[in-house]
Amino acid sequence: MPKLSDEEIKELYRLMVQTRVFDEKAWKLQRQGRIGTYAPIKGQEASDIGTSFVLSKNDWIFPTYRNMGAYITRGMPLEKLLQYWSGDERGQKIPENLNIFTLAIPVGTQPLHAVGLAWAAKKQKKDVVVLTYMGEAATSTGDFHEAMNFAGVFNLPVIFVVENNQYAISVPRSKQTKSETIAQKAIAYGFNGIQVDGNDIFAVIKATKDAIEKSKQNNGPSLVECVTYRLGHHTTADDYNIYRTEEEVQLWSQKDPIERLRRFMENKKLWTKEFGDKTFKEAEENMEKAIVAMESLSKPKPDEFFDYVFANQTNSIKMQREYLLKYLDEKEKEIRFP
Amino acid sequence: MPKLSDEEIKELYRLMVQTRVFDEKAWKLQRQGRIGTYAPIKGQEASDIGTSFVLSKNDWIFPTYRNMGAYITRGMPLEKLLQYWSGDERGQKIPENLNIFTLAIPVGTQPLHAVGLAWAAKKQKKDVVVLTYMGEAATSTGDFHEAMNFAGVFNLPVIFVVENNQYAISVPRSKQTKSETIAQKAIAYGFNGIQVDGNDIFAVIKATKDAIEKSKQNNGPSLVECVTYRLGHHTTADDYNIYRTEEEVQLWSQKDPIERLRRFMENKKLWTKEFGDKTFKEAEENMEKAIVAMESLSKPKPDEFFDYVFANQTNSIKMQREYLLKYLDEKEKEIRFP
Amino acid sequence: MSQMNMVQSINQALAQEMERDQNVLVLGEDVGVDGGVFRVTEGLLQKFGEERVIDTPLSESGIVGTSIGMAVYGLKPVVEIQFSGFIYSAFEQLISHASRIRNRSRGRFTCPLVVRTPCSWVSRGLEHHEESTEALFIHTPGLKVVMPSNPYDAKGLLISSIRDPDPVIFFEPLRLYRAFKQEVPDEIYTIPIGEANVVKEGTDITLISYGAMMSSVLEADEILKGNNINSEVINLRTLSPLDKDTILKSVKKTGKCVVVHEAPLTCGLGAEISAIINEKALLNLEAPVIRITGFDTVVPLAKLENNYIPDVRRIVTETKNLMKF
Amino acid sequence: MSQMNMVQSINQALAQEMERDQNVLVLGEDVGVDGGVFRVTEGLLQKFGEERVIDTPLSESGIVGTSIGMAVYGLKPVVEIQFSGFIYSAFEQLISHASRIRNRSRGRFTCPLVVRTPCSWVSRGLEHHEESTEALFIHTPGLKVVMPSNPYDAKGLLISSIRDPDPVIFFEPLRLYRAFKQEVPDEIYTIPIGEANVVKEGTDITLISYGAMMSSVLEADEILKGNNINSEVINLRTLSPLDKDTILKSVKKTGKCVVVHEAPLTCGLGAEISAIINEKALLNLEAPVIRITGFDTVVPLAKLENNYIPDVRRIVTETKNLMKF
Ligand SMILES: Cc1ncc(C[n+]2csc(CCOP(=O)(O)OP(=O)(O)O)c2C)c(N)n1
Ligand SMILES: Cc1ncc(C[n+]2csc(CCOP(=O)(O)OP(=O)(O)O)c2C)c(N)n1
Ligand SMILES: [Mg+2]
Ligand SMILES: [Mg+2]
Repeated sequence: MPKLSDEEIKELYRLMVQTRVFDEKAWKLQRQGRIGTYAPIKGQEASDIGTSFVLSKNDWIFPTYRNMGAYITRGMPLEKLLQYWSGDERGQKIPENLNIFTLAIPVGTQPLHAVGLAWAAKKQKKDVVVLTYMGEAATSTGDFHEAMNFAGVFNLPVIFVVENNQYAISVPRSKQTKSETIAQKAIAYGFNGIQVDGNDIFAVIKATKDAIEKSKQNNGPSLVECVTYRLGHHTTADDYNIYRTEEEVQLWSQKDPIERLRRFMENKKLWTKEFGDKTFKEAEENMEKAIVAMESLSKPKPDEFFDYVFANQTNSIKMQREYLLKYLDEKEKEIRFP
Repeated sequence: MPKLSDEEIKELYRLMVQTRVFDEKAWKLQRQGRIGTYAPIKGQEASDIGTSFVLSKNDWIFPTYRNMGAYITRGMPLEKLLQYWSGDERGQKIPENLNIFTLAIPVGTQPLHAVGLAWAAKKQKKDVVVLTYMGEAATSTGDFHEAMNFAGVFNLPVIFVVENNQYAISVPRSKQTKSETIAQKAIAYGFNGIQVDGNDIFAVIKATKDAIEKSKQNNGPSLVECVTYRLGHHTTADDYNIYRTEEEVQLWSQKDPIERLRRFMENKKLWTKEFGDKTFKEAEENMEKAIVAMESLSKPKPDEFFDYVFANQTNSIKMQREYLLKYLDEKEKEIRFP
Repeated sequence: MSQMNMVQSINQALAQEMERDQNVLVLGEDVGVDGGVFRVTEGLLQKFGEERVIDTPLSESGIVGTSIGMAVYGLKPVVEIQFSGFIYSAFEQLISHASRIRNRSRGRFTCPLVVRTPCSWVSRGLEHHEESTEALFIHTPGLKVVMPSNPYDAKGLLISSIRDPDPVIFFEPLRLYRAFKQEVPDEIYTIPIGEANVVKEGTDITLISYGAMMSSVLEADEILKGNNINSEVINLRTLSPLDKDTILKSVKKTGKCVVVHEAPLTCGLGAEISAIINEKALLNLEAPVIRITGFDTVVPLAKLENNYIPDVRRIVTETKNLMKF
Repeated sequence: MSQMNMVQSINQALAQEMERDQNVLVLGEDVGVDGGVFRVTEGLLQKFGEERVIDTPLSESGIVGTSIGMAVYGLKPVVEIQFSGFIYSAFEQLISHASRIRNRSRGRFTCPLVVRTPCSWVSRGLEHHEESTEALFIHTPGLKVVMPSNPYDAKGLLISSIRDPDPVIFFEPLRLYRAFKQEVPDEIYTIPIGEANVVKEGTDITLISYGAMMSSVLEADEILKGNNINSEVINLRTLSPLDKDTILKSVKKTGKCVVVHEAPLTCGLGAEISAIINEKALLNLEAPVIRITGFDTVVPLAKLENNYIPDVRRIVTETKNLMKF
């Protein structure tokens, strides 16, 4: 059991509830056509939040599409997350004061960036640990391998957090790799891997803290495998009934990490119904506010997607942009593609 | 010690000498401008030949640019090898009766093909084992990782032979990966890896035989790490004095695998000076014949490189080919690029 | 004959070819139990079993690389890459190996491989889920590139691709999957690779396109007809090798040409078509060949997606302008 | 001023930028102890130490991917990919990340990365050691593509690339490395990215090329001069973004244009240039824009290498033919 104050434990609970509320609400928003495709985190909150919670402000995280819990833990405004899922890239601009990297969709490709950033920080003698998230299927990619190998060779302060949620869309863990654990993959790169119960937030925190400690002492990278389960569908476009039984889902529902923490807190007299209700209600209010904020954002200007191709606009981009604006103006006689 | 008849041991010696003679002569041919860049195998003959020697005719090998010993062991005509190194792709057409795959230059990319072929053979219930060669640096590539993972998941009859010759051009093994051995990398994929003294041909044979046996019993892939040393330069374009000491090379010269086998045979009364001289002389004669054969080959027809773009020539390829032929004919007035 | 959408016609093509040829197999992420994230491979696992319908690890390079090995050994792998935006990690296997193994081995080894992959812009897509990078493959010697634009073409072209002795990249425009149905023969039929289809004859101008943009071009053509512009409309079907003869014949007749694609402008297929026309039909040209294409930017997410994709109005407007040149 | 070959001028550019800016670092296979397999990074390890001159594992994707992370954190990685034929495994990192991180993060993160890589045909090269795949990168939004054709340009363009706030693919034509020497200033200087160089003014025809083919074009120009053909010669220097203004201005003057590159024909940069001219200068054209390029095949090995590469005679002959159009 890692050392945590009562306030910290309550904060963990609050973050988990906030994440769950975000998740369930986002699902509904998609169903109502108010945001686009969404990938739920339900069931994995302990892995997500435990790992991010123990970082310092100057540490970095590299989340994927599924790590809403990590984002929330690190202080990302909820409306920015919603803005992204609503199909507005401006939501991907991380506020300057947060050390969160912008998520990327291609699975397994971001750990290399995390390793590179850790390398740069080390070169600059900054006191920084970098934590990069991925699902278990990401470990099948070539880029995962190269990232692990670089982290090992250059002894970098990186923590590879694998949320092994048992599935890659429909493909079960057993078909993803023959290695008995994901954790043992670290042996191939000459450093430690540890497997923890990813639904036990204290186990997650302990393993992450150890990894951070190790990195801070210049002892290089670690891999932390959090064994968990995705309770929801892969995304709003998926139907998990095609590839798994409801019994299996039910079984894992009983290990719901939020309920587990709640029971623990109840035993320790840290949780009362009142506290629970209040936490939940505040989370819902935060979410409602975020939805209002997101939905009252002005539309991006029509040519906004030309703004960030290069730092300095090239002639060709300039002409294409002008063409678009003219076209949207419906002065049809004049347009001619540049 | 694997079970080998005296004749087999003599054959191993003969193959090693033939490979050494090929290697040293090829080096000279390059220096004389009679062939192009060449990558010597000197020092690694035991790893190369031991692994290929124990295969059956229906098994397959996937060699790299450095595995001349494996090629020779599997019966590749010497003049075809020379033809390739002389810059004539026709040398890369493996004779129909040999199960050797055409080498590819991009490091680490071919193990996937080997895995795919093994997979196909398994599906067709063929009694085939596939052996794929690589240097230790190839294990740093993403494709190596994906090949190992597929081999594990689908339990395929593949043997990954890593000739750990201590260098990737100038980069030493210690900078290639932090894992203590290359063999242990197999743990990440849920199968066995073994490290052997790659200059001890009997150790190499034993490990390979065990791996073959395992594959034949449908127990899947293995990794065999042969610890050896490249005694020569990386290629004819390299100078190893820039990145390693002559002492180091000398140290490894004393472990020359051919000399080691010779001493063993001498103890067993399998080697006499007469036998040694004869073996060497025959190897030289074979090589001289191959050089003559290679140098008396007709030049490929000028448009030969259009022949194998597609099975059925497309219009565009046809026009480009005709253009070239017309151009070479020097009727300059008529040409116009298609 | 049945009314089918493109998902159904591709599914039927796969099933029929697998039925006909034991060596055809399907592999990729989620193609088995799940039947593909777009349900294109639905039912195949049940019909043909695990040995021929294979769920793979998440490894695009691994999928393509092992398929190369299988193709060399006589199988006919039909690979699914879940989105073309994820094909890049397999790029080396395609560009340095699949396309070259015949040449490298002087015909001893060959690589009859099909890579199916959804492409093109789709409404509300995530990043990397709506890419049009066909030009990268068209530029690569030794690859064939095919892109159907309706359920009928999809079936016939896919069957041809499976039977082709060389590697084929088979792009499936995502937004056509369920966009419309069409009469599709239940029997096996093929559509030749390398031949464009003159969808509609005309005299005033040649409109050339392929894939999902064909629908917009055909719609534009209807509007243009109302403006007394009689276009000839060409559906390329195969992007590499390109059917230059059909293109040139048409442009020599009409004297004007518009190429439409949603891929970025620079060095896209439109450039190649324009260059060919310039080289071989310059004297027939009565106006510049113009390209109506996506911009040289990343495809924006939902909020601005409509500003990226060439739409019917753009095609109509530009064509009308060009007619006045 | 010193007489330098291209290896020396690039080496000097690297050393001077590393001297000037602590954040510049060099990484790749064999760039450190070995000084690069072509000795381009020779002496840098000794001068700047292991923290800034880094020998990496054999992992092209790893090299580029980690460099992206470093660039995001404020460093200026100058990556060496040993041959451009081995860049493909890094393709996804370049195409899906380096080129897009500014856009994806709406400017919060940027990727000022330089990827140096030898390219182009070289006599007696092995397979993959003589590739010209610049079009793949030119087609990709968000990347800049530069290719020098002499020691002077190499230094100035490389320094500009290192200082550029966005990712630059810097192609170094292998056969120019030691082909000739030139006066190169010892001081730091820059050559702007995005601007072509009119190497020689002329009136009869515009010859456009870049990289190693420039030498052949200049040689051809000498011969053409003897045939009373006064060419205007343009060295593109930057391939993306393309300097359309310079191209169009020249073609509007001469009315004729030949584009020369050794990359394959189909969808190569020549196509784009031809299309631009067609679009914007059709009425000025007195003859088709022709492309003299490599074939749509793999570059053959030594025995047939001379048949692949466009040579001086081909340029002269085709240009003369075109003048008679
Ligand atoms: C390179 C790549 N291939 C395919 C996809 C499509 N895809 C999105 S998520 C996913 C499964 C990922 O599984 P895992 O890594 O375990 O993460 P999880 O979704 O379970 O959190 C797939 C195949 C992708 N995004 N990137
Ligand atoms: C993908 C790739 N990157 C770079 C190269 C250039 N290169 C050729 S051999 C080599 C070193 C390979 O080392 P190793 O795998 O240990 O094999 P060895 O040469 O020692 O036998 C390099 C970097 C290449 N051929 N392929
Ligand atoms: Mg998962
Ligand atoms: Mg080695």
